[in-house]
Amino acid sequence: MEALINMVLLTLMAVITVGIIRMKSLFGVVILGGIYSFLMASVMIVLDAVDVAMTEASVGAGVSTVLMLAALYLTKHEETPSLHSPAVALLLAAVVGAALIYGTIDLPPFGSADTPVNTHVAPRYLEKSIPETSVPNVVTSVLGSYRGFDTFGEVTVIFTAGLGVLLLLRGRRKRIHSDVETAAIAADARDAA
Amino acid sequence: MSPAIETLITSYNYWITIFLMVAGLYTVIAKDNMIKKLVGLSLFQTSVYLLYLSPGKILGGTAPIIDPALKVYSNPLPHVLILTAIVVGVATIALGLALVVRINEEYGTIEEDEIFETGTGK
Amino acid sequence: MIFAGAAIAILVALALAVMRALLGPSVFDRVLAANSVGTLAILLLAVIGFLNGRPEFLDIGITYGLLNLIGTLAVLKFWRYGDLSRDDDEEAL
Amino acid sequence: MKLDLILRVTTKIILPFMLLFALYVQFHGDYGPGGGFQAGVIAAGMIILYALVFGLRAAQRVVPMSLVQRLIPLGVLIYAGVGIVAMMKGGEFLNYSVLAQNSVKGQHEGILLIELGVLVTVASTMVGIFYAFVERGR
Amino acid sequence: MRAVSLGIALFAFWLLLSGHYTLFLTGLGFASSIACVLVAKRMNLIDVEGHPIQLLPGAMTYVPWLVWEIAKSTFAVMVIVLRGPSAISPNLIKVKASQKSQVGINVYGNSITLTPGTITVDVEDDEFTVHALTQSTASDLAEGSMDRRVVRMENGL
Amino acid sequence: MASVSGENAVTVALTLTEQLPGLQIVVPLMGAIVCAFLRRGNLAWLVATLVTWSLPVISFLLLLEVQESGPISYKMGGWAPPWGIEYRVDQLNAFVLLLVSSVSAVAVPFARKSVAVEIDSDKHCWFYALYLLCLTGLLGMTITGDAFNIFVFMEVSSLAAYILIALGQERLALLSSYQYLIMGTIGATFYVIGIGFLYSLTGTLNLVDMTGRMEMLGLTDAVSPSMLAALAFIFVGISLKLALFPLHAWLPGAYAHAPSFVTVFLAATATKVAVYLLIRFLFSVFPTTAVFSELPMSTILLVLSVAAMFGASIVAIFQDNMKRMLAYSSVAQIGYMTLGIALANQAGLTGGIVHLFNHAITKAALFIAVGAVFYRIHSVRVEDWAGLGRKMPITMAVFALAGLSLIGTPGTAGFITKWNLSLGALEHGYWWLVILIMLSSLLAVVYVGRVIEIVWFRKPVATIDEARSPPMTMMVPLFVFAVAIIWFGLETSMSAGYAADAARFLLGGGGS
Amino acid sequence: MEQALQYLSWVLIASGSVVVVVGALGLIRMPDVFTRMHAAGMIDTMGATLLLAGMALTAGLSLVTLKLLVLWLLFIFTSPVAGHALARAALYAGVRPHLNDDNHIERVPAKYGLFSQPEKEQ
Amino acid sequence: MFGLSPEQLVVAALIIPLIGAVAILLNTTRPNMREASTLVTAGILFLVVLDLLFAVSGGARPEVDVLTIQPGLSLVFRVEPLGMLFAAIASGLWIVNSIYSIGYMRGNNEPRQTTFYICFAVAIFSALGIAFAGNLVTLFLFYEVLTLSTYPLVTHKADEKARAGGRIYLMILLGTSMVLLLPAIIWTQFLTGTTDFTVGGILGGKASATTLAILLGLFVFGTGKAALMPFHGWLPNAMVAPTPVSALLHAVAVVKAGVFTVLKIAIYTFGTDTLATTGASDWLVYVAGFTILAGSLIAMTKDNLKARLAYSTVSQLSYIILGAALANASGILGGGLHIVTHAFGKITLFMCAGAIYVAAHKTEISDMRGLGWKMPFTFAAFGIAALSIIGIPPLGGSWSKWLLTLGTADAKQQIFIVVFMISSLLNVAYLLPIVVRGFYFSPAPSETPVEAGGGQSGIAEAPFLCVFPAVLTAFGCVVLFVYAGDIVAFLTPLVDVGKEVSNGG
Ligand code: NA
Ligand code: NA
Repeated sequence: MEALINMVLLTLMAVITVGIIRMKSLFGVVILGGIYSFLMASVMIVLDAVDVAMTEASVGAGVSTVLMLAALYLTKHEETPSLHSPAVALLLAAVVGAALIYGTIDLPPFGSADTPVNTHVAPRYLEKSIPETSVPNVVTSVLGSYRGFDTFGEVTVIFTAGLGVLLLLRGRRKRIHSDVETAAIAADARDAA
Repeated sequence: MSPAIETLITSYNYWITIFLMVAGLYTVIAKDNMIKKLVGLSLFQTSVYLLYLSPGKILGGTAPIIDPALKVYSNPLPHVLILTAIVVGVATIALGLALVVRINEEYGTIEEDEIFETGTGK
Repeated sequence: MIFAGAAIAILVALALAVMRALLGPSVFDRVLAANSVGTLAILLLAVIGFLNGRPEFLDIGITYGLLNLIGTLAVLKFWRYGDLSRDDDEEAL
Repeated sequence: MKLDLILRVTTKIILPFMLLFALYVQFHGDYGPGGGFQAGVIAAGMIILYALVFGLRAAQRVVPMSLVQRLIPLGVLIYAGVGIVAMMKGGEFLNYSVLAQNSVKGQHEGILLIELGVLVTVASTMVGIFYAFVERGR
Repeated sequence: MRAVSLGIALFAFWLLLSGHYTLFLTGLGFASSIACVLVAKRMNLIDVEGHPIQLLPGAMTYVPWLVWEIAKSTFAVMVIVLRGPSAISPNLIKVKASQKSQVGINVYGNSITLTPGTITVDVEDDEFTVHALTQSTASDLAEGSMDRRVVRMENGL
Repeated sequence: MASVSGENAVTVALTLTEQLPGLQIVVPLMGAIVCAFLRRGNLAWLVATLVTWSLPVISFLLLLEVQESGPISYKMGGWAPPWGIEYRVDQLNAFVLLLVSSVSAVAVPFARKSVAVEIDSDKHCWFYALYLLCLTGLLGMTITGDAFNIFVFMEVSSLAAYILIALGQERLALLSSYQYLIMGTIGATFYVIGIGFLYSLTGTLNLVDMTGRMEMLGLTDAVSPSMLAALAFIFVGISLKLALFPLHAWLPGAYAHAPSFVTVFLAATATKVAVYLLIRFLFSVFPTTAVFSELPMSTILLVLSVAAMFGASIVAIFQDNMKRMLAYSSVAQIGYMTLGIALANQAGLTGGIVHLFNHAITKAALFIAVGAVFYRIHSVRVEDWAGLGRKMPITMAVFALAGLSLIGTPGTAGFITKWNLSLGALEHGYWWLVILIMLSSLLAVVYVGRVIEIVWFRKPVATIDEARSPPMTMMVPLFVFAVAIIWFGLETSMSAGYAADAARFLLGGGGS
Repeated sequence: MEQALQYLSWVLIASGSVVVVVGALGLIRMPDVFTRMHAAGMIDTMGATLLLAGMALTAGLSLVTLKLLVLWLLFIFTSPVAGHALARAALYAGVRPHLNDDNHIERVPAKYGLFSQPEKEQ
Repeated sequence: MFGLSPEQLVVAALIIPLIGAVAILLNTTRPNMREASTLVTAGILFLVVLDLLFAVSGGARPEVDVLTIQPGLSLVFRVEPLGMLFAAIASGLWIVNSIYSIGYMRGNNEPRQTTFYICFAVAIFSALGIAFAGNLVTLFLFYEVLTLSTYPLVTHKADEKARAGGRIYLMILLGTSMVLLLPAIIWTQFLTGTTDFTVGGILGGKASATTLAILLGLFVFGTGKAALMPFHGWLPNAMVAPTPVSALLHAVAVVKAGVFTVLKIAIYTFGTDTLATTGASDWLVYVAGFTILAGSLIAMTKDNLKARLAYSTVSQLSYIILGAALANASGILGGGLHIVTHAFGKITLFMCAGAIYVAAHKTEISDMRGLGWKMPFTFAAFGIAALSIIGIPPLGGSWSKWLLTLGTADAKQQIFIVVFMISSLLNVAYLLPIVVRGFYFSPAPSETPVEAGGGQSGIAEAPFLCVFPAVLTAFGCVVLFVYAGDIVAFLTPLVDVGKEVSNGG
């Protein structure tokens, strides 16, 4: 049953993704993005990642939606048709996809308990979390203590982004529109070619 | 369940993960609208979550919150990593959006092709 | 077993809601669909809890519900005024 | 024109419970899903909801930008502070075991404190970013 | 007074959620409740609207009644959905709310929306604009039984 | 120490020396927090400067200790690896730590005046906070022994870098920052995907443990599909971060439009750390012999490096914006670093590693010179610099000297790189590669020579009327880098010597 | 008694499932956004109520039941707010409801303004 | 003379020009003091070098290890006769050239004179560094410094033409040295583990004949300063520089550094025996011979005096390269001697050309008719130097050409005797007519010469400081004829020891 739910949810996610790519209205994209997050969070529940699900729902459906809307208000709502053909992008994406498929060929089977992932480091966390930290939620003890330094880095990332957004959006508008800018852009285009 | 169906079920996770990754990456590269690009970037990042969470799932296991009544738990480590990844992802997107807002103020557009091909936008 | 049935029903409903989200046609149809997806996700979460025999993670559902509300109101407020937080002496949602 | 009655009244009722729920999530991260980050997002969501319904100025009267700007680094400071205290007590950075006589107790306290740091930074950053975007439109 | 009551409500909410009744966590819950009350006060949330304990007695009987109403309407709307678009006859009607308080009007407006078949689209003072799915839901609403029930609840009955 | 087991654990207090790896990160991070609280820009600069100055001391002590007694392990949070995050300092990253911290320490005084004119005064404190965060991220990526922790600190440094770049004065800065953000995030995500594969295969995130597990699980003999995918994604991801040709598109804009100090700082440090990561993964995480003998890794890197050396240099020749020209030059110079990796022998790897350092001091000097000129004449267009040699002789002399180092003239640091790379190439019998290395240097002669000619042998133009020697806070770093360029061209026990140690370490044991 | 509760629980969940599916069906079948809202509302209200009640009966008197109650309260409080806000925003944005007679435009109060293209997405 | 040990003298010789450069810089605003600094420095330096010369001729081989950059990469100075000779010429001619520069620069009112004198001093410093270099790396370092320090001199006029000349100068010299010479050095390091200059060479037996031939090619073409065709183009292009610079390039330091490098590498890196036995240098004989002829032929076609002299230099340098390529005693000694004799001859010619430019502002040969009567000393000096270059006794040039001719005979390459003869005839054809025009034709009537000083028939020499040095060096050409034997004797250890080694081995 778990697997079935998982499959249906994943399929819906794929469908939504196609919708996001095709939709020109950025509004629609934001709303579909929220739906995507809810579906993703549900998949995470199926995968037993309850903490992650809670985070994904609050970030994806809440914070991201609000931020995207705020950005849309300050910019515009519609995507204009692209001037280039998407062939290169398609090719690149296909290459990456092929590499990914190739890479999953000999990955350990899904859901099995005796894979390296599930036998090497993790069991100790499950075993020792309560004796060592008295925390039954192993995700919390790993997050807060065993790998507390990663979480520290994570907080630092938020801190950095916070400073950054405030610096960018609370500042004055730029005034220097260099007269050589067009040339620079042309140079960029030339270099890219 | 027959083994064949089980294989299908278990590899389905990877298929969709890969599809989502490719779709996200495609969006980032192909689209010219800067917000759409960020959405693509977000999709790309999000799909990675599945790549990490899937191997950590043990069928028949439950969430790694210790309960004396239970024995089998899924691997908590990928959960921790992905929590961090989600936070990093949203931080990146927030910053990207702030940049897009500023770019729109300066150039009057958020379409990359308009900025690069018609000169300076506004 | 009844929970499995409920799960299937919710999945069917989810699929239909996703369909409406994709079909639109107006932004409000999509918001409506998104709101329903949120609700269905919460219900699904609860059902999965009972299916797995660990129904205690309903906190997540509360989180979903609260943030779903914020998201929905933000979209609507935005659509109504183009601004996410009119002050109370101005016209509000 | 006045605020919409239905929105106003209902959010007024919900908001305090939302904040309490955030704190619940914060402090029950040991036992169930949740923790500083999720709590921070919910708490920030509460402020954002308030701003959505009652306006930015009202929200900034309650939580002014200057406060937000202090809180963003404060959370990191709390987190780093725990680590540094551990260092000064002879342990490695973030080794909570040395924080108390009993290492398990130390771990428990350490996790509690750093989650608080996470809460502060996450909540204030989310609010700050929201403010920054909305203010930009003025 | 209302603040104390809100504090108690919040603390009760904490206890309801917590499930871990150690001294430490309960203490934290208590402190959290106080903190929430302080924030609520700063936000001007604690007033007749924001913390309407006065409605509590009336709600005891109103809520079951409302659930039953919802159930009945749900059944009706389900039938309509299954019969398809031909079965609907949408309507936009004006409804007067006779409640004295803002909370009362709010409860009435939300009750209308909660009941499938009707949606409160707009509120102007004490007049609702309501979208009704069929002629009959419209006339049921116009008949005013729900309005009276809400007034009764407002009065604590 | 604190591998506690329920009861009261007896903790042995760490000495200050034992705390050094932790302090390497904690000190700049605390500096960033302090700066974020401050309100006065000058004070923030002071904090940033003092903090930055303390870092080379720490890394130097670490390097000495590594030289003396081998790799150092520091257990973050007291948890032993692989359960906790380990900081691991060995010959290789001790060198990179010292590089990053000392170059930053020399450069940071330059920030004072430069930032004062280029950044709005109300942003100064947070500017310095972000600079310190960026530095923290770079040091964190370098020092950590944990694959996922690398990602976290990579993002710390990247986000800070995006913001710092966006603070540039021209509106193009925003665009460049955005493009960097997109490319950088794709790179980081590729890296995470690669780590995801490795984690799936080995079940661990600790780099040392990863290698051990690969051996244990028999993954080292042949490169399996998942392993190859992991390698490919990590390689491409890091290559995006280090701007390996042709994944360099983000770099020129980012360097050209960032505030001067940011350009100096990033050009001297950021890509170096990414190159370090590539070296780390290719030589000490993945089974090196399998990667280099079974896969065309050497060939791919060789081709890309040579393409960078020529392609980017040729583009640099046609740039009118000095910063952009130097940025393309950086892409070319990165080619020398990756060339050293491709050669994968003692001399070649020494050349590649030492070029991390040599290029850092060279580019720092060049960008400081550009920043100093910008401070005076507010232009980085080469045409506006005509005759500047008379007005800012010392600045321009250092520019010329650093240009010579870029070319690889003997007596300068750049020569040491080319010498070692060439020896490495000859060891493979690639005498043609030696010629190619030298030919690419000739392209540097063209673009450096052009500037020198314009600056020294053209009639002064009106734009330089205001020009005069830059202030002391710019002059001193400039001077120190100039001395360093010559010093490390003549006395290389600290640069090439340590690089050779690192190369020996990497090639010898195959890793830690 | 327990058996009876169990049956009741099943009945509740089953009927809740039906409501949910029919509601979602309405989301597809109804002609405009307002009429769809009526259908979607059923999921939030009766669907949720029935399912949650059914689950509560299964769980018995426990913390889980209390949390289900909280969840239910959340639905009851937020659903009408979201529904009302949606309808109002749609109306103000110019989406014209399909009404049961031909001159429906005139029946929409003037304060919502006059609109030419009711269902166009902007 | 100074009571210093040979090692200390080496260090002193290297430091003195640098001190001089600083002194010049400090006297930027005081022209007299500045020029005095130059002269005093040059004088002291020459004395120091002379002192060292006596020490070396007494058998001393001072060695100074400056530093080890990294294992296998060190800065070492080791003085041997060939380098000593080069150092003596460079430092000696610096005095003469400085005197001349003062006259020329003041006479022409040139700008940026301080930079000029500083670069000059640094160029001399690098020339000494090249001369004393104990290994290829040290030599290469100073070789590049020499290029860089002379680049501002070439570009001195700072107009578009000068910049273009400078560009070509830099690109060819840096280009060849980096792309060919440096790889050759690294290759040598790779093959032998050292780059030290060792009597008898280091490459013997370390590589096949083909490899050695390729390596020699890299070395010889990489030494762009030796102006072997096709890498000679920089030399004519550098003619845009002021005449003292041309003198520096052609006589004092630059091209001499080039051919010195070739000789040194042939003797100390390959070893003449290795070259002779493997035949690695056989091809070079032909390339050098071709350059000799081609250079002379092109010189014939040039009307611009400096351009003609430039191609003459191209041609003459290949005499020395040919001497190296012959890889026998006479060839080496002849090559070494030719460095000296050509230096004196060519510096005289250039100083005369400069004097003509200063006095009469003439650059084209066709305009110089009858000028000899106005500038008799200048044209006399020119004539003597020309004869020396042609190789007519009793002038120095005759000895070096004679030794080289012997060398070709020893190497059984008699065909090159013919080459020498044709070349000498060409020399006659392009150098002597200038003198002849100067003295035997009166100015063309169509011209209305604007005389700098004096009337149609009066003497109108350039300033004394311009003419005197030229006369001095012309006299040197005569003196060299007398002392050529001493120089050859001084250089004999180069070939003697080589023989001893080969006999012993
Ligand atoms: Na948690
Ligand atoms: Na309703």
